Amino acid sequence: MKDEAILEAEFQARIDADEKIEPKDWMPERYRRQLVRMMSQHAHSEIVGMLPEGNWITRAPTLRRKMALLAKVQDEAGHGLYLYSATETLGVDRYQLIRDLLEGRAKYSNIFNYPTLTWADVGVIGWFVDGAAIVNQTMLAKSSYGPYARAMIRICKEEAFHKRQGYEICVTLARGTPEQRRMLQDAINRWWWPTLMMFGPPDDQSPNSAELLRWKVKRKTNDELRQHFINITVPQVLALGMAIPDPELRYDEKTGNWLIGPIDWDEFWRVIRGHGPCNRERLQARRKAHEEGAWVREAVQAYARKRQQQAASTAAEVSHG
Amino acid sequence: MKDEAILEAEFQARIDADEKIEPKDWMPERYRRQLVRMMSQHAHSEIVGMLPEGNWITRAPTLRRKMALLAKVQDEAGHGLYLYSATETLGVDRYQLIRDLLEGRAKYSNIFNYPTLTWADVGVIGWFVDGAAIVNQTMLAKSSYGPYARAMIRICKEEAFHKRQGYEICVTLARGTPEQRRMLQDAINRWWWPTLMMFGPPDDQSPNSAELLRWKVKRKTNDELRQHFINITVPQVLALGMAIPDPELRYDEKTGNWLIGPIDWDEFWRVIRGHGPCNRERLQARRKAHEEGAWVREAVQAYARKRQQQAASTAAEVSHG
Amino acid sequence: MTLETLDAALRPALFEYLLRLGDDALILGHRLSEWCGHGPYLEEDIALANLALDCLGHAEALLTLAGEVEGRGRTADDLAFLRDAYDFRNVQMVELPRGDFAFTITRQFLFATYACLLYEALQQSAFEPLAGIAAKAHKEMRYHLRHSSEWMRCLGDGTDESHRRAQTALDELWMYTGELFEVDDTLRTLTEARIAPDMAALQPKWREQVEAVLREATLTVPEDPPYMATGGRRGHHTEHLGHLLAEMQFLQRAYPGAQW
Amino acid sequence: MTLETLDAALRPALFEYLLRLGDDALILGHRLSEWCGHGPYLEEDIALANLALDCLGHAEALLTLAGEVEGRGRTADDLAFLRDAYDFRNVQMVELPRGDFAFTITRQFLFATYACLLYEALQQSAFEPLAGIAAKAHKEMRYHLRHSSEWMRCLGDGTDESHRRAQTALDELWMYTGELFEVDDTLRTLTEARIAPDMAALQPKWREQVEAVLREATLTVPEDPPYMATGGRRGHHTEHLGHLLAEMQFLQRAYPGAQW
Repeated sequence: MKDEAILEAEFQARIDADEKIEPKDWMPERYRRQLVRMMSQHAHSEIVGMLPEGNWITRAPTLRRKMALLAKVQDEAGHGLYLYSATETLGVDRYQLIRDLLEGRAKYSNIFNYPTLTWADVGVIGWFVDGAAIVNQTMLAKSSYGPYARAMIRICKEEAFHKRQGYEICVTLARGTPEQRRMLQDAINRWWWPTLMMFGPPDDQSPNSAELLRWKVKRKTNDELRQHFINITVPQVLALGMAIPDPELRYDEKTGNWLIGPIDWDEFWRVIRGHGPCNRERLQARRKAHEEGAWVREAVQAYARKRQQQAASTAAEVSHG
Repeated sequence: MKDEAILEAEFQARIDADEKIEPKDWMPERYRRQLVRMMSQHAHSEIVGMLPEGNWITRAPTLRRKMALLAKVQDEAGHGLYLYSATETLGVDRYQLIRDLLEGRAKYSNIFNYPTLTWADVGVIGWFVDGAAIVNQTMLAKSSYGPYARAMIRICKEEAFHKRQGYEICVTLARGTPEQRRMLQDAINRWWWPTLMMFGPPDDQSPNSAELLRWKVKRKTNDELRQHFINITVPQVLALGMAIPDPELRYDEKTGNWLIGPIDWDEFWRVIRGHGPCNRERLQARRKAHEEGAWVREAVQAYARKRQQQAASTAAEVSHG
Repeated sequence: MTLETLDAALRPALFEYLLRLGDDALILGHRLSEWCGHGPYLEEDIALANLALDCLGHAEALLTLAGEVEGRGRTADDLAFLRDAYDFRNVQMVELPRGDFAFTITRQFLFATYACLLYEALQQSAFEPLAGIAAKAHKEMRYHLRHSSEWMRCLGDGTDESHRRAQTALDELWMYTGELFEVDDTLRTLTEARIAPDMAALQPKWREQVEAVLREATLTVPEDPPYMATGGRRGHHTEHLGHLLAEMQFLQRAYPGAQW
Repeated sequence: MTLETLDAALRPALFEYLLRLGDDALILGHRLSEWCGHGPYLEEDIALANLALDCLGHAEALLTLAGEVEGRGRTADDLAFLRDAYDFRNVQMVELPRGDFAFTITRQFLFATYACLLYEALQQSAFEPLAGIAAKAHKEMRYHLRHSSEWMRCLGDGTDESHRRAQTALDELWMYTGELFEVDDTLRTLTEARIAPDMAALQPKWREQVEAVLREATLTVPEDPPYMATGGRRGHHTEHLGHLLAEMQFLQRAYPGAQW
């Protein structure tokens, strides 16, 4: 076995040459662990993310919106499945990952620890949250780990469609009755700051950033991605005649950036540590579905075993027949 | 011990002299069983009867209606409690009666096996069903068995109040919008015939009637009570500009009775045998409440035992102290 | 026969019939959508969402057509979100709460077997727009039938627990199957006009297919009860529909006239 | 100070405050009413209905007064049945689903201890109509407190199962207790005008009474979490309130303008 340091140097050289690392290739243990962390968190986020939007499927105001929202939440389940399989390429088992989530050991994106209080929330989640996810995933699509990059490319396409649907809901509300405009502004006020937190802590406090950049798992820093999202979204909000809930927001001619007031990082770390409005309820809902489905999963296994035994015995008969 | 026949003759003499039979008095075993059957069925009807009206407490259209309906359903629980205790004077245990109900052995009034589909049903139940109950209970208030008669007198007062509330809801609907009038007519159409069945099978097919009349447990026959109810209610319905769902309904000048078309006794016997729209759901709801309350009842007993033990030990300390 | 050449005398009966098919699909789709995010495992969560989307798609097509036949300018959304319970025409089976997974699957199986036969026959409907909808719906319902039949065998012949739950669901749902094949004046009129199939003729096939799968699933076919639930086709439902509509219709009721 | 002599500048804050008290009573009363017919045994079914009736009575009085203070002709029913979730001002604790009996009792206990202290203090409110309501409400809340305190001792010191359920309910509800004593501009304005009591002064008494009963009940007082639920007083609720209102408000929403 080659010396660890040499292996690491060769690995870094492949990264610097923009090569994709594939499941069977050698990789530093830390590289594997970082990717398992990121990819499983991403998968968990897709699954838990089904709940806040799922809360409005039964109250969607038209048949078209009902079907579009149901299809969107279904897509998220698909993304979760896809990401769990991609994570399994790193030698971890999907059910172990899900157990970590259900037993509170694994993290998922903070944004889903906030409640969806009105139909406007469904629009703003599509517009802001999927918008932020796209900014993140477009970058991750160039990630050095092959399976993750490919997963991002596919998921990004569907997220773009989801974002357009969400934005379109918000345009309809903005052009609607005074109550609908008020409902939209209230949702923007509640989702703006938590969405900015989705990009993670500022660069100077981001524990993983340096290493992830070096290994080209990430190609841009949290603050760069955040700024990119802000620059896209602020003009869209103003174009709808809506306000951004940030008195210190201003446009910087020189850099072409929209500059924002301070982010409340205390709230960020508090919610991450499990003390947001819906942390307990999200996990309870996932656990309930898992526990109430146990007898179904057992039946599937028992039935499959019976089918195999029958197939084996008929095969035996045929061969002895 | 006096000879059975003499006891029975003395008993019949007391009945003929309009005396009240009290719990400690001698009574034929059949008299006791008939009363246990009637009184426990009446108690069960009050308890199961909470469910159809209870279905609308969370959707009552105004605060006053919500409070009035909640208070009414609460009264029915009170009637149930009162009747269970009255039945216990005949030497049966309340929990055994309830077990009989939950395990499908005991009967309750058929009318509660029909669903409450609209708010108008709440009004019509107060008006028709409580109205029929009052006609029945006014007669039972003169029943030969003391505890049952006294229970009827008290319950009758509250039922009269409930009937007025129900009728008042219907008057409001009758004077309301076209949809409200339509809602009321739809409810009258569904509840008219089942209410007439509340008085029991026609006299020529009523197994218990003769004996109950001889023992003055009942003072009038099923058909007499039914006709009395019809004569009161038909004019009220017509006065609201509503129709009775009976093409053969006509007024008989000579007798002053409103004559009705044939009652569908097949439906009556079918629902009694457990095959009405809500038979299964009513019992399931009662069983669910009972089972989910088991741990509460156990806690109450355990806590009471601990209090007694503590009281006993402190008493012991005091006396040895 | 198209919308234009439709005999005016048939419009009321046809409007009623399209409400029946449309409301069945709408309410069943709504109950199925309640599973989204709460399924026994991810793959089944996705499958149930597919079933719900198919149903809601049928509902939109059928209710749109119903509005056109009625001719009073009502859209599918008006019909879905602005009628009260007693104007709905779905069979009671589809409005029952979703219960556990066995209840939902058993309902799917009993209903999909019926819907497959119905839409297959409706492909030959004399009313062309309906025949068009039926052609697409039949393809989708065949998948629904395969999915739920496979699950019935799995639950029935899986573990003691899954067998018990499936049998309980079957016993509870059986009283709601009769309504699927009720024949009344509305249906007779449309059968004579060759717009709707003869339901009485479909019932034996339905029974045969259901019993075949139940046998493979080692489940017992319940006795036909003396009282088969009825009334849904005439606006008399269970106590569950009102609560479902209160949730489903809230936004259109609370913000009348708003566009969404 | 009466309605007539009320300083106009105080009206907005007073209207907000009356909505807070009225909505707390309305939503809690609604959740309690859901137990009717489903209690662990008859006597408790009746007791819970009494608690619900008291709350709904307070709600009607407080929301009527709120409408009068607002001066736009809104009745208690208009406020209860025609506002959407983000116009409601109740604390989040009261809107949570009723859960099991232990959850309902623990919520009653935590809320009644607060409401007893609040209404006791409000009897001295400078705004006479409010003081009048408080006098009656305080008497009733004293019974609520006795009822739920006795139950906490029984559940806490009953069986292992009842202890476990009570402790779980306490742990889940504790993050919702902070909001009861939040102080914001609205409250400061009214406290200065001697209309509302100083909530900060009531919290220690609340804590003391709660801990005393929990000790007798052999239950553990949970740690104060870093995040106490908040937002209800500003219209930011949990996902549960919208579903509750969809059911509660259906008839007034579906038949606008009708009299009931």
